[in-house]
Amino acid sequence: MTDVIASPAGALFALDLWHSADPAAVAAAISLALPAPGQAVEDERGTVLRLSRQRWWLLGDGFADLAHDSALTDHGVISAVGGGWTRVQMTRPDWRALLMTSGLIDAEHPDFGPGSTAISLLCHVRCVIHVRAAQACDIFVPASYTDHCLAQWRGQ
Amino acid sequence: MGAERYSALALLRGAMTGHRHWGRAWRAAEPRGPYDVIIIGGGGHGLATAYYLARDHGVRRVAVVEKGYIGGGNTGRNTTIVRSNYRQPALQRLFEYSLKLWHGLSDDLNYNVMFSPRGALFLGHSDADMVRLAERGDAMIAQGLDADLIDRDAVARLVPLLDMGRDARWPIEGGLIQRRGGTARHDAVAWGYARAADDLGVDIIENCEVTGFLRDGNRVTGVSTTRGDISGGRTGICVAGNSGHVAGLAGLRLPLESHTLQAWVTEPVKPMIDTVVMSQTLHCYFSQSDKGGIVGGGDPDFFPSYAQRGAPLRLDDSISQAIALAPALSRLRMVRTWAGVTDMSFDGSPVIGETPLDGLYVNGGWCYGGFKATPGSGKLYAHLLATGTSHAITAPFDLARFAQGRTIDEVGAGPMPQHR
Amino acid sequence: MRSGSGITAESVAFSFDGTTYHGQRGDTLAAALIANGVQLVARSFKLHRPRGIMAAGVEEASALVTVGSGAHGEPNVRASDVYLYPGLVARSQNAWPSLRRDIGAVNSLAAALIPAGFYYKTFFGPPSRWMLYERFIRRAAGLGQPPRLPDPDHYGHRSAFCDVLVVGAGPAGLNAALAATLAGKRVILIEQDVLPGGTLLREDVTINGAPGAHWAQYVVARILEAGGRVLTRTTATGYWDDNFVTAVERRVEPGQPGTGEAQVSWRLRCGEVVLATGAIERPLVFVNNDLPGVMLAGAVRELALRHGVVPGRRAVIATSHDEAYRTAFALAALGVDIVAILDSRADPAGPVIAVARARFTVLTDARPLRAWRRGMAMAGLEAQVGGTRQSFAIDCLAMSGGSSPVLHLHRQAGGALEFDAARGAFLPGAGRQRHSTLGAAAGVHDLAALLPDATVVDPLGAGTPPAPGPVWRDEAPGKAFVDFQNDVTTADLALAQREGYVSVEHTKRYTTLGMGTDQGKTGAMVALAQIADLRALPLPDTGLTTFRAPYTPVTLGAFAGPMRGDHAAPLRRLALANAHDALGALWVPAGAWMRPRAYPHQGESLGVASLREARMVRANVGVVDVSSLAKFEIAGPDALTLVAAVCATPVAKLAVGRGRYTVMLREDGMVMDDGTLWRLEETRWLLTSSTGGAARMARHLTYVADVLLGHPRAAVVDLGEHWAGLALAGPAAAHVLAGLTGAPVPAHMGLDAAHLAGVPVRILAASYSGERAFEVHVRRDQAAPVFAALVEAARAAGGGVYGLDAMDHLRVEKGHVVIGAEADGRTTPADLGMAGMLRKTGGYVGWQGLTRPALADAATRRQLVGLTALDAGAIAEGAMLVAREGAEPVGHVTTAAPRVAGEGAIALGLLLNGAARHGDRLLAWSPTRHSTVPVEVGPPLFFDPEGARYRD
Amino acid sequence: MLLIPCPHCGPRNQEEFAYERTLDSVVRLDDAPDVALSALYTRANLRGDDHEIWTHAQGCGQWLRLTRHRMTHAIHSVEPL
Repeated sequence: MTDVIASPAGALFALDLWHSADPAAVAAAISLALPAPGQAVEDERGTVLRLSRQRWWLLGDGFADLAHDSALTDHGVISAVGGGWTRVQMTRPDWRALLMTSGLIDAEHPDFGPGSTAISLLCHVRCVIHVRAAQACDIFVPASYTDHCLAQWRGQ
Repeated sequence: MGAERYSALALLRGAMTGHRHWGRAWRAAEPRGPYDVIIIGGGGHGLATAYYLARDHGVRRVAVVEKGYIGGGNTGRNTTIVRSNYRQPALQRLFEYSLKLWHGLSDDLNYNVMFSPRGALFLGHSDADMVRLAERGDAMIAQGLDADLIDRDAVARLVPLLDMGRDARWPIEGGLIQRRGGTARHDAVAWGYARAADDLGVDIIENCEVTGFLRDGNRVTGVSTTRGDISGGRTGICVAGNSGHVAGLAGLRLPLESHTLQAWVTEPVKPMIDTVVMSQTLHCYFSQSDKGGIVGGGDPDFFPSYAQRGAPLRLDDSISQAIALAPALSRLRMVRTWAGVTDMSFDGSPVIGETPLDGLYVNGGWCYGGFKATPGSGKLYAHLLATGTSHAITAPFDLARFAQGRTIDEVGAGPMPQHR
Repeated sequence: MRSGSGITAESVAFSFDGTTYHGQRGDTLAAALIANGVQLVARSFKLHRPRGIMAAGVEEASALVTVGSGAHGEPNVRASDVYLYPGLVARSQNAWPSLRRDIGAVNSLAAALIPAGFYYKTFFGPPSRWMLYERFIRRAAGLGQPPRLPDPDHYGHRSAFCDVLVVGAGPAGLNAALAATLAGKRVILIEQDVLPGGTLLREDVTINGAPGAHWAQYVVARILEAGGRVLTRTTATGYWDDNFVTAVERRVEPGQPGTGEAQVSWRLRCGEVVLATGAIERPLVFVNNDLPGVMLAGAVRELALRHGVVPGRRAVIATSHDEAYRTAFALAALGVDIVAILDSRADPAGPVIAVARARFTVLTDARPLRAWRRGMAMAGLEAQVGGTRQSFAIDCLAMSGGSSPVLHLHRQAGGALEFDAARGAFLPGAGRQRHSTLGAAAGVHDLAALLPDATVVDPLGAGTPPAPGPVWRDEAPGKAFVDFQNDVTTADLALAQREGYVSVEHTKRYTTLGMGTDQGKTGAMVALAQIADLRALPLPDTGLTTFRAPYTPVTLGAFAGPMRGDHAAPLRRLALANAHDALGALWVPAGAWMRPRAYPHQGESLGVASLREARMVRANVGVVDVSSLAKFEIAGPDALTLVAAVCATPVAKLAVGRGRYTVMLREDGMVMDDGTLWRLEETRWLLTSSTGGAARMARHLTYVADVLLGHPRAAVVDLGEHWAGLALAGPAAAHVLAGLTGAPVPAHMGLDAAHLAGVPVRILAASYSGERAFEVHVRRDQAAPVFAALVEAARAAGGGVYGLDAMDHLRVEKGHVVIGAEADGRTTPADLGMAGMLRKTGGYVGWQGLTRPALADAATRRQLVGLTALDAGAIAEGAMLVAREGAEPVGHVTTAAPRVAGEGAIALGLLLNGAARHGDRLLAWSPTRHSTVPVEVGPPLFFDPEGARYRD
Repeated sequence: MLLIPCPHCGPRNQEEFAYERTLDSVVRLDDAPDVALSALYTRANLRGDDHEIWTHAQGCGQWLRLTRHRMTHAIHSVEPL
């Protein structure tokens, strides 16, 4: 099916802040909006997703320079992780129903709208979910599991 | 005492009289201390212990106190598999001692426990698996146990419903079979031991929950129960699943956690699987009961609980594995699932020995594999409770082994039960 | 028989035991069989008694048939729980040679010999003798024939979340679902029937001026309109912790071929759960109460009013309460001769009774004693009527011994029970989770009371609640059944009590009461009443067995859902899988991964290929894919603290740009994993560890960081998937690599960044093979050109690719341990000859565990040794190390290999006190493989002991 | 099937979490050997409330301290560690 498209995640960076760091202060220091739990924000450089208490994902070539931003070094660290993830773009109206066949997360919840992120098990694999629009959702799948997940999402 | 012997002839007589001549299989005993030995727990192990205490050691004043009905814990909740195909010598000796007793148990007890040595088969799914099975078999044979490493064709003949396709998710390369292993009727084991022990004068006291221990300094002198205090010479805890709780009543902390293990059974069908099929690589096992249901199980639930209640998705795993191995199982229907509470010990092996308190002994920590040990565990625990010293076979299973570095870790998974 | 009541529907052809019949769409198989006059449908489990249809729902205990042909066959289907479809093929089961003439019926003659638990009292002798008996017992037991072919059906999994789940679309459930919908809640309504309505489908009532079934359709439409979900033909089977409910939806009927998902397994997480699961009618206990023609009164009513089918021409209604009177009116309306209504009450009164008395013969203080048959179906009934006995020539008995609320899910959820003596039934008490019970499941049968906001017209609904039927006290000789499927009689219950199996669990397990496929849905309460009577106890004091999922039997395939075939468990694929395939890789499973084992040439065996590949590495150069190894970066000012806590070897002095072999221990001191530790920058480290231990190591690292060290300023980044890893090894490796990168290669245990095939890579100079070797780390998504360039350059240098087996041969020769083989979870660093590598100061995970005294007792520790075969034979991996065949093993062979450099066989092993036994001769004995090879014990190092080959 | 309220992700299914150990069985790196071995190898194993460490392993990875009842499975509190 052409509405489930898989590609390498490409320019994807993990931003880890120390437990002691204040995200708001860091955000100001490096001029980067750091979204709250369960959320993602987009700017001209790309997308920033919140993954956990101390981890954000930065998706986009524009973030590569941040790795060397001295303003960050006291607060955290950035690592390239994109080789390990496949970005599966679902651009079909029933993507929520599709997720409900593969996992136990409430993708049909009215609050789980565009800009939401979550990590959960889909097809028994830990995946990162990013709702991009009402009818578009990105699923980041650990690269080695790509075939396994796609086979189920493409109905094989 | 002096119960009528069971036999075909006695049944025939019953047929003439409407079976009105049968008496109670065991008395509904009232507590009447002091006892020489008090056994806490009326499961198979506790009842067997009582039986062998009375029969082999001449200890006549024995009480088995049971919080509910006998055989109501893990004795009546397991998947009835009997085998001794372990890798570690200490475990081989323990379970083989038991397996030998199984072979004569129905006659011993004059109660048909339906021990059916139909073979216990471990499947191998790769060359590496086959090496591990061979190693296990070699170790077994070296200890005088029976083991046969069999090839694909032999496995296919033994269990024709297995998917022998080379492209299966878990292809079957062969197996290791212990032909003297098999299954038994779990309830009958409890009832048979109860009847035989009762016949030797043992008091089996049901609906009698232990609520504390009677103490004289560091010595345990009996138990407090919901039916009053009962005093005794030696007291043996034999409540696998609840060992931590009962030992806790004496202020002890044991090297184990109570976890949940689930099992399932399908509707009965005509014979389709004649062997006990197990896969250690996959953590699933199944066999067919005499009634016709396929009985299966898999991994435990991996978190502490006394609830006898599992999580549903854990069942999906063992069932999907069973279907992958034997695709025809897919169309059978599950009629019941259930859960037991298992003592998960911190090396995967049982704990049998004295405790820091004088006169108090413990037998538990059987993880998910205690049923098969019932006769041996009972007989060896009886030895300990009668003599105050461990039998050579159970000596390695003492409580001190953990702190001393003598753990008996069959799978090498270390102390945490959820990694086992 | 089908009445000519004006019901017209599409005719559907089906067959039963080879005879073709016609039913109507919407019929259950049960209804269609009865419509065709088929009364004998099954044989019972133990006694092979003739059985017919008894119930109209999932409680049917007797009429089990096999439906479908070939791979689509499904045994033990309740005839009342399969809806007709064209071509439905049903067969009877547990009968031979035919249902009518079943040899197994001799069991009935021998019944006196085989009371409950008879098998515990006989069949003694050695196990072999029992197994002989068992063979016959097993064949006699079972019900249907098992499937033997792979299942052609597909099954799905679905999850759904809701504020309110309503189980049961009868009047109470519909009303609750409607109310929740109107309140703006997310609602899911599930119903096991194909149609919503529940009892509205079988009672002659109107709601708001229309038939009850129409109101049900209206409510469903409203729920759907509001965005709610209504699942029909879906059974809630399990109620688990935290309001998690599992349900199974049947999308095609049993035995029916279909293309999509045959069944869907739903996992529902619910804010609250409303249980409107209805009630199940109880049978009466009397002799031969199991005959074909004896049915539950509600079932008879459902057949009549829903399907227009009547099970006989002359009927008696036997009851203990008002509700069953409805059946008399329903049958009479279809022309059945109601011979009598037998009411066990002495003096029933009320409007329903009054209406009935006006039309029918109502006999009070009256109850059945004995039914008899002609051929295979009921022919008459003897009843006790006051002080006299009367006989009736009838072909149908509609009975009702009261009603049992369906509290299965309530109990699974941990809800309490309260006994209602008037109903002789348990009613739901307090729930432990967020659930409530409504309608007949809560003992409320009065429709008007259930639907206070609707205008209900139900002239026969004004009756008293269902009361229990009389206890059976052997008033007539013969078998009176309490569990129809398992042939448990009142005599069996009495025997169990006599023998002391008095706990209800003992009674159940001894007699098999309630252990059939119906799990005692109809019989359990009847049996409890009998037991209470035998023991002279109040019924609640008899105890109750545990309710366990599933509520009705569930196809195993539905549990597995999409977890079938290749997807029974996820399979992980290497980035370079296609490239390996193109090179002719032979694959081997390694946990969830598939990895190349060797690349055999045409006609080459695996063993030959692996040895060739290993020798190629010793002679020239080889490339192997090590991508599946775990890789973690640990970065931040406190990274050293974390690394030092996890690694048991010295780490602090490692220079930037250098690496070192390291081991990680469990808290008990055993080796958990090993790998290499690299200092990429002052505060950035790379730790590699084993493939199989990757998930464990990921968890361990964060546990140590977050729990033990309290969040040091160090991030743990799992890069196992990010980096593909390609090892290049051999005397020509440095030359080949330098040629590809155009730069000098790093020194042994050094690292460098480079470009290879135009792609940035990291080069780690570490050797596993004992040759000069490099691990090239490259982003997974850029690995293909790097691999291609490495392979091409290696080939040009006379080398090529090698697989896992060759890698294993090479490392055995060097004595490197593998997690799972030598480091088997029972070995300490000292056992593996690594004691000298440990940090003397402790401070790492596992140091305390290592202080345990027995671990220092070499005589009892199995220690790593090398083994050299003293004859030409290959050493069997896993073989026991013994002084002579049959002797107590003193160790075992952990990994065996052919010598790569030279000829002969070598191995690594774990041997008691092995470090002190170099020079000893033992046997590597494998009785399972009939192999015995004499070996000499030595150090675990067979090649290049000085390490000259891998150093610069 | 527990529903565990992850402080970061919200309520999630038990499937995503892994039980690690009881709080009293944590072995500190500087514990003396006898203290460490006692923590590692003994448990109160309460048939009631106990304090446990879990991780949201298949979610955000957060380590958690749960107070949970071993009979009812009721979770009384969840705090990030």
